Amino acid sequence: ACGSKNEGTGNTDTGSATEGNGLAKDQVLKINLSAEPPTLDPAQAKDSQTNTVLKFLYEGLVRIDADGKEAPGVAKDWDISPDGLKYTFNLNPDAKWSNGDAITAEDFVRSWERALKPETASPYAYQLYYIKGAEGYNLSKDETYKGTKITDFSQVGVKATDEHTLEVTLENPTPYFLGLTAFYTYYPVHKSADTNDKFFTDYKNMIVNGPFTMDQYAKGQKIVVKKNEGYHAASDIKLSEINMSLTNSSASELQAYKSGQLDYTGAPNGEIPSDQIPSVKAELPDEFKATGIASTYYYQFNVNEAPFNNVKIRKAFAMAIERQLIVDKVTQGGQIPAFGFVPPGIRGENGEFRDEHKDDYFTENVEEAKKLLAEGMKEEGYTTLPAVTLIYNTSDGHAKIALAVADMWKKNLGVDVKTENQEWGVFLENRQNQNFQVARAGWSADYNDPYNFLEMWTTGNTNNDAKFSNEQFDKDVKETVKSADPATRMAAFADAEKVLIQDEMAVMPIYYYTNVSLTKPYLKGVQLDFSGAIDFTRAYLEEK
Amino acid sequence: MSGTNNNNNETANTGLDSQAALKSQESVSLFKDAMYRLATNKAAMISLAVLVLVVIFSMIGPTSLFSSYNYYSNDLLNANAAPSAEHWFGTDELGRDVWVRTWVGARVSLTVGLAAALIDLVIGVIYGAIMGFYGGRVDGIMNKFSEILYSLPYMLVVILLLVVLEPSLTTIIIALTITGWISMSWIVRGEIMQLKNRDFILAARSMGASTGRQLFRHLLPNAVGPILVTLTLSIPNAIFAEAFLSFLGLGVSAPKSSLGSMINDALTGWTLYPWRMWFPAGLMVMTMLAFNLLGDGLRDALDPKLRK
Amino acid sequence: MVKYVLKKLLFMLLSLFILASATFFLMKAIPGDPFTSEKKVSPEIRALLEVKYGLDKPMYEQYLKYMGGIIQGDFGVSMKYLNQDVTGMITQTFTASLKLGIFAIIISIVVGVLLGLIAAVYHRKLIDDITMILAVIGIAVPSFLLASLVQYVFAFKLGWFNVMGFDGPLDYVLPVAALSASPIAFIARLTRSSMLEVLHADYIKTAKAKGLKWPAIMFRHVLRNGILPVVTYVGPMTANIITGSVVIEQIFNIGGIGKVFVESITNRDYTMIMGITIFYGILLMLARFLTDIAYVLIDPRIKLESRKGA
Amino acid sequence: MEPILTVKDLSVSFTTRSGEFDAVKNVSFELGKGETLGIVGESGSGKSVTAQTIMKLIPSPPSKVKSGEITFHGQDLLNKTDKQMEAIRGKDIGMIFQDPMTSLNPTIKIGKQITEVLRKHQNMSKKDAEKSALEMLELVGIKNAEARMNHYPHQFSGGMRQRAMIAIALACRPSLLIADEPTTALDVTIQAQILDVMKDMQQKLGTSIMLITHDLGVVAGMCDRVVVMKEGEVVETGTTAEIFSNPQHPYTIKLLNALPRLDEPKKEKPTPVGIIKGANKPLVQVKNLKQYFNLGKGNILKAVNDVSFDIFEGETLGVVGESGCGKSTTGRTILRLYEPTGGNVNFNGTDIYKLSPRKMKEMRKDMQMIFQDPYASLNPRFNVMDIIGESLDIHGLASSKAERKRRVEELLDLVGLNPSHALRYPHEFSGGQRQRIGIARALAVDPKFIICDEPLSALDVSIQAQVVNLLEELQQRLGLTYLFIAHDLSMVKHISDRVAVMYMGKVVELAESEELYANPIHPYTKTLLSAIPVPDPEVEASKRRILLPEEQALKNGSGGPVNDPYNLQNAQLIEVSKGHWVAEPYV
Ligand SMILES: Nc1ncnc2c1ncn2[C@@H]1O[C@H](COP(=O)(O)OP(=O)(O)OP(=O)(O)O)[C@@H](O)[C@H]1O
Ligand SMILES: Nc1ncnc2c1ncn2[C@@H]1O[C@H](COP(=O)(O)OP(=O)(O)OP(=O)(O)O)[C@@H](O)[C@H]1O
Ligand SMILES: [Mg+2]
Ligand SMILES: [Mg+2]
Repeated sequence: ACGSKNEGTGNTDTGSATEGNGLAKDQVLKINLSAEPPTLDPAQAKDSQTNTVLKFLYEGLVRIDADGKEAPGVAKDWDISPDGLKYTFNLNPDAKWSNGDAITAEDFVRSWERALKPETASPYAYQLYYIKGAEGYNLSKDETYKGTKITDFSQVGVKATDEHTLEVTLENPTPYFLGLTAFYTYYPVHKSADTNDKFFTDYKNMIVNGPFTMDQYAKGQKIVVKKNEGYHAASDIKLSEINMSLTNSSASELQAYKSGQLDYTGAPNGEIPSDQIPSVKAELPDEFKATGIASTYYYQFNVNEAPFNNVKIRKAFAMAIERQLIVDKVTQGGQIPAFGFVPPGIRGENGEFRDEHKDDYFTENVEEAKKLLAEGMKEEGYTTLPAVTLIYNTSDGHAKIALAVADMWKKNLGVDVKTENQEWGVFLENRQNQNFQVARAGWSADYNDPYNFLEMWTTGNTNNDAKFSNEQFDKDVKETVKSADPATRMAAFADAEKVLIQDEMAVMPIYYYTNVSLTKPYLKGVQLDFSGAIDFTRAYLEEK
Repeated sequence: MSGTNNNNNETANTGLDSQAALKSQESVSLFKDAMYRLATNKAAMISLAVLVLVVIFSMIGPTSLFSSYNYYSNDLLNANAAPSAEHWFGTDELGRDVWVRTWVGARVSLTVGLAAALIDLVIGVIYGAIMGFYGGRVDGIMNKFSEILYSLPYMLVVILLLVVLEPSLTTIIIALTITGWISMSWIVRGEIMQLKNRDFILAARSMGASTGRQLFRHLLPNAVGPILVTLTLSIPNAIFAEAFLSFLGLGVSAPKSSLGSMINDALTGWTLYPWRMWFPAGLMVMTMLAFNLLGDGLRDALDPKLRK
Repeated sequence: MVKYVLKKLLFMLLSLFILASATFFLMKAIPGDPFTSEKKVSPEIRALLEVKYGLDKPMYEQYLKYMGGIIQGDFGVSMKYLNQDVTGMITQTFTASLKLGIFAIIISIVVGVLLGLIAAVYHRKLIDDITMILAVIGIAVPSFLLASLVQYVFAFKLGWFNVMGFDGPLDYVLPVAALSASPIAFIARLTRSSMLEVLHADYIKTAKAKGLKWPAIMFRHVLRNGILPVVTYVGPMTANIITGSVVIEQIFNIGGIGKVFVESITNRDYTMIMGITIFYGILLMLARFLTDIAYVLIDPRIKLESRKGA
Repeated sequence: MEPILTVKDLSVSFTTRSGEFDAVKNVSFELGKGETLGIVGESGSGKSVTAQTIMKLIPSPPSKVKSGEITFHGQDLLNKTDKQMEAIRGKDIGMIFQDPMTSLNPTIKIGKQITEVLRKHQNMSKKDAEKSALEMLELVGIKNAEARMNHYPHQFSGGMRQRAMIAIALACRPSLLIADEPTTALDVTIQAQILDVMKDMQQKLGTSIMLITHDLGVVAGMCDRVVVMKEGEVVETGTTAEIFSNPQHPYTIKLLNALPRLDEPKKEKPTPVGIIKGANKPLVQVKNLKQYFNLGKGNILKAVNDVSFDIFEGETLGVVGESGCGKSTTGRTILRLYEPTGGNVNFNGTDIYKLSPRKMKEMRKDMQMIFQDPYASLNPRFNVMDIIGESLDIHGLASSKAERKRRVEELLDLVGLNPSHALRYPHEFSGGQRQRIGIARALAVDPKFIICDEPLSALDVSIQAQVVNLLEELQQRLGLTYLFIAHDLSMVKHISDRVAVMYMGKVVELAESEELYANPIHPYTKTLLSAIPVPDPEVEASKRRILLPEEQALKNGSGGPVNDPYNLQNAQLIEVSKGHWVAEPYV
């Protein structure tokens, strides 16, 4: 599921237990989280640390299996109406809360209502907007909201038709909706959370429904979860305990891994210092993995201001850098040079979108770039291009890339580039307010559809920091919402991406991310999904 | 030191006690006297020489005199190269010449250090002198203000500044000085408070000397010892503080380097590419040592008790 | 004395009030807010969040509400670590910083004073020179460099210490060493010079004239008088060590308050920033206050009311 | 008499950077039981080094005993180890130092500082030691000793501190007490008290005393025999009577002659030029002058409390009184260096307290001050040219640099300094020379009136005479008017036309100087005059000191502090005879 380009190094090695050594007696997994999860409330979650931990504690209607396919979770099976608007989930009667309560369809209705309630102010509430009326309910208190407001949750398209049947009605046909129900905002939350203020901080008594339960939580030190024997698929779970240390020094983490204190290190819950990657790769070739994930690293231009209001100049800049060199020498994590915006790993019509629609929107070509630049400058009336400022948020990694790119622009185009690091909050504010010429950016997938990557460039979209606006593009993207036909949708996506990159070069893709990690040879069954989220629940340890 | 002075010192040495020595000594200005005694302090002189060399090299080191590289040009294919005839200090992760970057870094660090220290000096001295000289209510209010400012979290202020002003060397310097001058002002205040009751100030007043004259001609020159010492110590402090900001990612903007940012960049990989750290770190430690020893030397040279 | 303490407390309260207000408005002046992130929350959801945290109210109302809370000892709930109240967070993280800090302070004072004393007693001898060279080096090496080096050598290479995690007493060794190196050096130098001065004071001659033994002279007469400059330094040092160990906490992964503070600024975790700022303010003022008291205890000549200068 | 201490051929040298330097050369003397030996000599003559060598307190290196022997009770001290000396110091030999301010540990309670020595040498329990210390404190005349035990040195007055030092030194009843200038830092009345205590103790305990001083008056009153030292050598030894009546060595003669004698009649002073003596035109009129200092916490110190007097043109008005009675403050307030609390000062008919800052600056040209401590009053970072030239600059009295230089050189010449030293710094001059610089500075603006605030107290006896002569000469040549502040009454008598006696911020008596010294009326004046040591053993032997009220009270056993012993609070000055004013109620 992790992109065809990386199949060889893919991390999804299940089912090899029989061939390898036997299971180790001691099934305690040791991993590290580089930051403490800010919350354990699925409705408030928004980061990868929380995601990793919540996967231990919760299970949604479906779960994503090793192949990236939806597999039964709390729902043992489901029906989708032919028009793609109605989903009926049949819940597994064996699914229980950790306190022994049965999980009912009503639990889901209540949990989703909780996530959508305006008072909850869930940051990812929009992930539920595909459900009919969900948006209207969530925004019922918002004066600026144009759509129909709903104040009665019973009018939202989610119903418990009986104890174990959940019926969901969507606003539009959404091919990726099933996968979304594995996402944390869709997790069920035990009913006592509504009445117990301390539900998510009283770790000892937290009632969950996932394969593990909370055992210890020492702030700033460690989190330990233990196997949940009452989990409906407990037999699939081999690990007896997962021990998460909380260290945010990448050097220490690597060292701890090397000395055997960790079984896994690197992305997504930490990182391997890029300086160390080459040596680690050489030293531990079998444990090193760089897995492609559905994220794109890119620079965006301020298309409304000179000189980047000129498409030729933008193109010249995009064509004048050497992506392979950056990937090999700067980031060093086996990233894939990007010439499009939708990353590998995102589903297309049958296979992956990126395979079906190649990202050959442009090529690197210094001569061509120089020519384009000269033309662009002439059009804009420049004799020399004034110095250009490139901003990035403070981080060693971003700085290195920025410096490499700036130097390439200088060498290849003769343009003076000022690089400027900005503190995170400041950077975001500047970028949002168009207070930049070129700014770094990255986008990772929330759900498995090109829409996730292209919708953001539609006119007026909140995330459209470039303030890019193109009629054809908007039309193409709208098309994909209206149509349920995968072929039409994908073609429209491809067309939109062509406008975005080939015609307009509103953003300048640099590379598609990889997850760089080290896994002990005896650790098996770790699943990395298309978006880079990691799932250790089905992992196990072999005899060393 | 002029020849006559040396002669006189010799004759003085044959004299019996210091009193006699003084009588026969040719007049030496206090400052010259201090400089003379500084000159006899080996550690201080070596430090001074080191500092002068560092300053000179930070100016000429990166030039074509020594290197054909500049501090920003990348050479990705030649990244992390060990020291060689081509690159005396090796190259860094982007293939930039460490020799050149080290000296550029030294230049930045020294600029930050000197500029911050000088600004601290000016503000601290003026503020402290006013507090000390006027005393009473003026002192009370101004001192409380400085105390409150002192307890304002520095990080918050730094970030705020880096936001309000564009991130640049100037901003960093301002950020460092925003609370940096306070300790200087407290020292000056204490000195002035002590000095202002001394008889020579009364004497000046009895002659009709104006406030300004009392302050600038009489009081401050007599507080110069502690001021100078604080100054030499606040230079390394500022350099450290900049390094600390670099550590937090708030230091100088790349591709410019400072010694602190270079050390910080090198830290994650320093076992693999030790030269990237040892050179800037060595230079920094050496500079710090030199400033400290020079400061000690100056203090000794200016201490009236050691004068006899 | 009581009157003095009361007056001082009153001033501290006033300062804290000013400090809190200044921080409040400074913080609001910084661009960004707790909800900015790479993926923007939609304006609609942002509005919901603002309502939830009361950020939709006019500034003065937020200010009054906040100050009202502080007066009642309520610092609110962290905006990043949801469900985590600021007071609890400060207590938790400060414990780690405090332990580290207290060890470092004790070590700094004990070792520093001892070294300084030895150097003073063996003035102009080899030991003096060696100690002072070490001291200068201690001051000249930045703590983050020292921390990284000792971590690499003793934890990574020699494996004597845990490379990760922080709970056993042994884990304190390296951070404490890194943290106290420069204070030790500073204190040693201060102690030495002030001891040298005291050793030449007339009353030491008197003590000798009484026929007292060397240790009695040293500990009864020299130390107490020579320690004053050290006390002057220890006040701010204490505050610095306890509040300023961010780098050390970072390098050794100590979930201390310094780390949380830096993080909370990055996250624009308003309530946390305010809470820690006020907490720091109290600490700093307390340190100054205790220094004053220590002065009086050590030197009977100094009256609290008349102490001037820093 | 069996000597308990014999010093024979003692030579001590110091190794300095400029080579070896002999501080003490072949010094020999002996000291009998119960005897007091005075050691006098100019500053730096090796007195202290000799004393400290006896105690083995002198740091070695840099010092080295080159030759000689010191025998104490038959034991050779020089060959003793430090450990052995510890047993002798404090037990058999006690020592008092010059400055009671710095000789007591500021951070330890007085009681503890005394018990410490007792416990060390006499193996006493804490209780016994405390009892013994208490007795000792009472013995040296400290009132309310029980409470005083728990005080810190800074809570003691200078005199009390020195008493405490004596108590420490004598706690173990040593057979030898070495007192190194024990009264130099104290004023006359307290000096007299301390000397009395020492004499008293000697009688009670039979202690031998080695008394180092450079005040011949003290020697005359205290010592049985005298050793005179100069540049490390003993130049003369003899009984006190011999030395004073028949000095042999020229240095001794010079020392004796340098002193003005209180008991000798004043020589007639020539009238200054341009002044008609007795014209009775007051130049300065001080009326109801008050200067209060706010000490905080509602404590107000009335340093000058309603003082009035006139100073006539061309005269010298002397002001005397014990330390801290407000003399300097009076002088400084007259010059408006402190803003006055009340009263006014008319100078030449103008009320200077009403002048604007600019006018006041003008006025300062006419009134100048010579400060108590010459070194402290000269900016150490200015050279002499600038120190003297500064007042010229301020008042624009020199039109050019050359003119300024000429003026300064002229002034230096006037005060007897070498004009070629104009570029030197204060620290490069001797004490007497520094005071001359101060005088030259005061003269630079051609003042009419100069306040001399104890211009002599920081100076060596031999230099004092020089400065006094200079001041007199200048007055005569330039027609100056002086306000001469001092606590040395002999000197004041010598220089002043009239003298005012101050006590606790008030003038208690004012009269022509001959009249005042011959016929003192106020009891405080009497006490003060009786406390002055006279460098004549015979006079000293016959002199009876009049005790201060508080001493008297102590003696009578009534104890307790005396607040306003002379009822001065609302006292007015009454003219008892022409020009002789005395404070009520003693008229
Ligand atoms: N530690 C020392 N090192 C070098 N020279 C010294 C030292 N102590 C004293 N001297 C010198 O020895 C000489 C005699 O000094 P001493 O202290 O005995 O003088 P004194 O007669 O007591 O003078 P005073 O009356 O000023 O106290 C002086 O010239 C002094 O400079
Ligand atoms: N600036 C000041 N602030 C507070 N008190 C002062 C100040 N100057 C002097 N005093 C006090 O005023 C009193 C008189 O002091 P003054 O200096 O006039 O005494 P004096 O007679 O000159 O003594 P001495 O003979 O020791 O010079 C003393 O108790 C002194 O402590
Ligand atoms: Mg002496
Ligand atoms: Mg005086």
